[in-house]
Amino acid sequence: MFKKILIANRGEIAVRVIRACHEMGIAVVAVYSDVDRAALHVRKADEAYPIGAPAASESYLNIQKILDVAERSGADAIHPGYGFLSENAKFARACANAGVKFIGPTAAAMDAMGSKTRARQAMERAGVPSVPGTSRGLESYEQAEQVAARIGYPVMLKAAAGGGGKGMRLVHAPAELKSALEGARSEAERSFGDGEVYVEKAILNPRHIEMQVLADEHGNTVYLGERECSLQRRHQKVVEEAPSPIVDPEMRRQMGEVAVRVAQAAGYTNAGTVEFLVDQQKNFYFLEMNTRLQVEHPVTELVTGLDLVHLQIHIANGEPLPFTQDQVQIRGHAIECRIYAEDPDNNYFPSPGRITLLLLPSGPGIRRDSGMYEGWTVPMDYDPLLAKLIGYGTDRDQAIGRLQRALNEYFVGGIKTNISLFRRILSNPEFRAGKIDTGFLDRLLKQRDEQGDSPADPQAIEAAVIAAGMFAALGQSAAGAGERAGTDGSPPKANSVSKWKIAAHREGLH
Amino acid sequence: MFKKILIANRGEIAVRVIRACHEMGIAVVAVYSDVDRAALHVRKADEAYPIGAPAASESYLNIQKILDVAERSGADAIHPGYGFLSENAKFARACANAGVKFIGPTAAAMDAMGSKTRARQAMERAGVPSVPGTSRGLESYEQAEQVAARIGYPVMLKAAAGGGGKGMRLVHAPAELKSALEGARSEAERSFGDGEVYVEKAILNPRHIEMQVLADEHGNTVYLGERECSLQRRHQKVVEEAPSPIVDPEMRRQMGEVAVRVAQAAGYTNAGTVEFLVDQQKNFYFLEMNTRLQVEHPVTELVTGLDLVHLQIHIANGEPLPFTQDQVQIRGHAIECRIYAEDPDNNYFPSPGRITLLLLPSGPGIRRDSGMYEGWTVPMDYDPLLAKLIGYGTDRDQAIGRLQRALNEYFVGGIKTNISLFRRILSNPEFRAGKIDTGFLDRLLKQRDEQGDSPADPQAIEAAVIAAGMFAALGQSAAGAGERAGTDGSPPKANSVSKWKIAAHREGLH
Amino acid sequence: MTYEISIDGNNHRLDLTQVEGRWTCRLDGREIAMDAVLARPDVLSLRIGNKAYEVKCERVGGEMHLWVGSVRFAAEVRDPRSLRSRMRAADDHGPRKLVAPMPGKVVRVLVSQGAEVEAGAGVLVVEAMKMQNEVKSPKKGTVQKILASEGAAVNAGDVLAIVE
Amino acid sequence: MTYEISIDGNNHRLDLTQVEGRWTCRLDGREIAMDAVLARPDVLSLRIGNKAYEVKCERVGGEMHLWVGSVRFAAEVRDPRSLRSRMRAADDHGPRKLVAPMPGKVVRVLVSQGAEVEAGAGVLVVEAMKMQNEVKSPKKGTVQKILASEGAAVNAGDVLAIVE
Repeated sequence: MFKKILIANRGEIAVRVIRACHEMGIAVVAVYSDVDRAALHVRKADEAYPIGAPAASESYLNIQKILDVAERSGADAIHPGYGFLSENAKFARACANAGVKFIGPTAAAMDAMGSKTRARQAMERAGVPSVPGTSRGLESYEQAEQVAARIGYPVMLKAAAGGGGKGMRLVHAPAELKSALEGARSEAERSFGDGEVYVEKAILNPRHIEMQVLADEHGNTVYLGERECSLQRRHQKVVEEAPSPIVDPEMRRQMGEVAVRVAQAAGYTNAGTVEFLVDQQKNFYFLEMNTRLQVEHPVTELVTGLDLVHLQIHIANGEPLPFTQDQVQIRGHAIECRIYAEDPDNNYFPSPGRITLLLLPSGPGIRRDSGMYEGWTVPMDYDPLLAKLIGYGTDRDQAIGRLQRALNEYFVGGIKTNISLFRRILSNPEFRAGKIDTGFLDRLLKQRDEQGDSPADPQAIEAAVIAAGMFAALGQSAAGAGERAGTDGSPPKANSVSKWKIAAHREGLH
Repeated sequence: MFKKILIANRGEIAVRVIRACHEMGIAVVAVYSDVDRAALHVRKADEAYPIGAPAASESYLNIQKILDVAERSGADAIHPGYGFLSENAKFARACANAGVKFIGPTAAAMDAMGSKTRARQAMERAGVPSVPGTSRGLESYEQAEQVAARIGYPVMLKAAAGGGGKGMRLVHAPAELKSALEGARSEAERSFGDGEVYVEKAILNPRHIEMQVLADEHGNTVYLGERECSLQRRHQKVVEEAPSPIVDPEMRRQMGEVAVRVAQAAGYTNAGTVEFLVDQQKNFYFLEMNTRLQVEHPVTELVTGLDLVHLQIHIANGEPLPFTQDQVQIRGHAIECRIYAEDPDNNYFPSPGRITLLLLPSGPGIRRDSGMYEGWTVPMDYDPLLAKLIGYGTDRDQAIGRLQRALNEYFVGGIKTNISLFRRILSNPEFRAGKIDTGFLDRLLKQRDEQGDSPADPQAIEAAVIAAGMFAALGQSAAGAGERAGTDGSPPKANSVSKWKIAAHREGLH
Repeated sequence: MTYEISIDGNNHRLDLTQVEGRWTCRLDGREIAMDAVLARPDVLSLRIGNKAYEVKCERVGGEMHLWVGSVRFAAEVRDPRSLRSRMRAADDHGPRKLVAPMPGKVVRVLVSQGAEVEAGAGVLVVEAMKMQNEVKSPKKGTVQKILASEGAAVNAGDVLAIVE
Repeated sequence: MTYEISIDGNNHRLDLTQVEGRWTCRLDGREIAMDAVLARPDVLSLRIGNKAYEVKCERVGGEMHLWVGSVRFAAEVRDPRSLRSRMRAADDHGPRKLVAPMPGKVVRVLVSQGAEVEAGAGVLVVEAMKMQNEVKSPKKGTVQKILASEGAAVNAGDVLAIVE
């Protein structure tokens, strides 16, 4: 087994991988940029190396710096987490050349899946159903016109190198095609330095369902069931669950077997995810393969009872899978909420800053994977994902009930988060009925509903008024926590301070 | 379903039941003694009623006060938790008379199991194997002599009303019998106001294994698998796990079916636990039945995927069990550590006080059921159980690995806890091999090993010296947490304070 | 002492007096039996009669919100003397300040001092975590002051500009 | 500044100097490259060279212990001037104080002032959480002072008696 693993990442995923390593008795090397010295993953590591400026290109995306640390520290393997270098074939190759094991698929498998058009071609050969359209980049507007006419409108234009919705255009009618094609090409050029664009039949309000696969280096490949990922904003997943409310055992078997074929067609090893679009008739089409550990992997862990990161490490260590397909069982239901530093009062824009107070949920069926801690300052330089709250239950209703209970326990002070959004989602009748698609969240956010899940009753307002007064009266200086307010209400000093502050703000105006 | 449930308890179990109620959409009424106003269960409740002085007899054991609150609040059911009134038949009757549903077995079932001798008699009729001995109290020393001679030494004298090891005596030879009998009788008299004592064959270094049962009010009774509870100190459980390392499916089926027979013989309803002694040959003997939810119920929840408190409430609501015996499946392995406010440097005596800092473990496979929070003052009036840390894994090794990882994340400042004890237990080769019995912990504690699980290496000592200096240099006044020490090291003032304190202590001597 | 407290824009008058460690409380003139424990800074365990509430105080960039259970209220606490001026600042007449919605970097200033702007028109752009956020004018009027320059780092709540 | 630091009874000399926010550190004369962040009060993220440690400081009843990972050390920090007296107090000659091991109630005083006691002999009994705890004499000698009476509430670390 590996003696020492370098984790080329930060935030909650770095912490999650550190935990797995320590559980397996493996030492951990962390890397950090200048703004991450106080980050949780540095606190928890056995060794920690600074790798430069906050900009990812200077640090977490800098292959040379990371391989230097691997050499200096004597790490014998690297876990890339997700994002950053996790799907970078160049990095995987560089690791191989440096004699450090990359915990993930081979560079060749990444290349096969890296370009959506090349992936589509491979899948056609493997007989995997994908959305009708071109498997090659469009040579001309004329070709686009012909294909679109053939497969029928609406159609979707997509960048071959695409991701995160960049270089994508939905086209309802021939008239829109020309400008859409130009727009998609230039955006793809700008975003990925590659203007290749292809066309697909547009599936309206589809579900986004993905299948977890695991392949060892001895030719064994299994699927671990699906994840329902239809709740998205700006093409970013917000809530994921396993199993999907619409997938029955037979459909699971079919999708799973297709996913295994996809993985095998690419000579895939280690953990990977095959994404499908599912239409209203439950037809599923191959979308793409993510050649890394997914953010939402915990929901699969909870319903299968497995630890995917442990398994990734065992596989990378050359061990065969410790179980066969028929030993994999789905039990219960799990739902994940991605806690972001986002401001619900301001269109969910990022809200970095110092965490002044942190109340943490726990108890039955609650798992919390987090990269934050009270007193830490969330840097403004990276993705705003702070933590993941995952609820498990005997069935979907219990999982929802436990998550709502836990969300009410969760509180992050000093910055704004999207915690309240999940209360709205989980209490929404459509969601509770499992009626969700990729358009659900945008529709929900259009609805005017600022009061969380319960309406403001007069008693709650009364409580708010009195609490506001008590906070002012007790002040922040006051009270060894847990002491009786009655017995140590502090003089109005503390309060007046805040009053002066408000006043001062006002003064600023005149 | 019930609209409002009163929870006649405090601490982690009150919080755990509150969570279950809120997950099911049921309002919660908390009760609290004068020292518990700031307790976590009061914070989380929907209504909270003071019930008097800290002494349990004045508050949590006071049937009349609790029923008064039930009436004033309009609660339609009462959950007793464990301890306090949970196994009090008089209370169960009083609830029935007051028209409030007691969430637990009937008073009659409690009576049947309340006295160990009466329980033994019932079990004999039901053909349940119990340890050879008398099922009735000893009339005389002579009778004791005869029975002991018949079943053979060593024998155990036990108080019929016994519990917690009170009124128990181990007798190795006839010569010791007389004084032991007198001692047991007077201790039983003093502890329980009932001098009845019976004799049993002593099983040396047995395992303590218990079986969880669940019975609805329609005659359906199932078992949910066993818990291994052999790790005890002063007859108090410290670590529990499910499944037991020595129980195979066949033995589980046998114990389970006996447990179901026990429950049915007593006309038992709701959740209960049948305790067995198991000897080296894996023979198991009925010990007693606990007519309440057990402290260690979470390990069963994790390996079965069920929520026992939800099920208790559904059963009390008159619903039939939602599953049959053959649908119950054990998957994976779970281990619970009971976190006590105890001082390992002082023979594990209680250590109440103010919690000045709390670092909480989380992540994969970790469940935390807790009644404490940072800033709370642990009162000196009740049982020192603060929280339970439960680890789940695909197998026993993974569960142990995850627990050790989580124990290293867990830190409680301001008071002392037994957290370090679990590191020693989990890293002990005998424990890892599953070779445990009720004598294990006392043997372990005899061993001289103060350094936790890893030996003190020079680098750790170096780190300790430098850290001690940095803490002094930065002082406690210093540092918005997360800030660079380098950039806000405070003047030696803060430090000198602590120095003066030490000096002052010294002054006290002269 | 007496507080003017506005909850989601509605004003209330609260009198709190402490006698031998016990609080007496009058809300808009009504006497209310209550009892409170500050469990942690910004976390209050409140009993009104026998109803129990955990109230959390969210303070970000000068704003204050209260969470009563899972319901969130915008709150402002002030003493009566400053009430009038406050009311004026609040309504649509008079100057309005544009504040940074989050810590970040000012990447663009879209209008110059003295320019006329419509309500909802973008005035500056702030960037953080790879996302750009346009700060819009709350009213039609004249940009009286621009207080931040391009490239400047700002904190949540900082005043970036004032529209008169 | 300079500290005398004892870890599990072994003394070390530590010099810490701060130059422009950077710390330089000499341990028993050896220069050591280090870097530290106070993540929370009593929690230090420490780097020595590239080795990383999370060190937690446990302060209960006047005692101080440091957790380095999962290893615990008894620690004392003092300045050299008070070293001599400290050393004397530490050894077996001279008076020794008996301190309450936990907050609780003194339920029994077992010996009277002036009595002779053996090492390990019980002097008082403190009760908390339904458990009684005998406070024993650390040495053979005379009970010089009894500072707590039966029924008195005491805190962890309070001096209960002194044996000379």
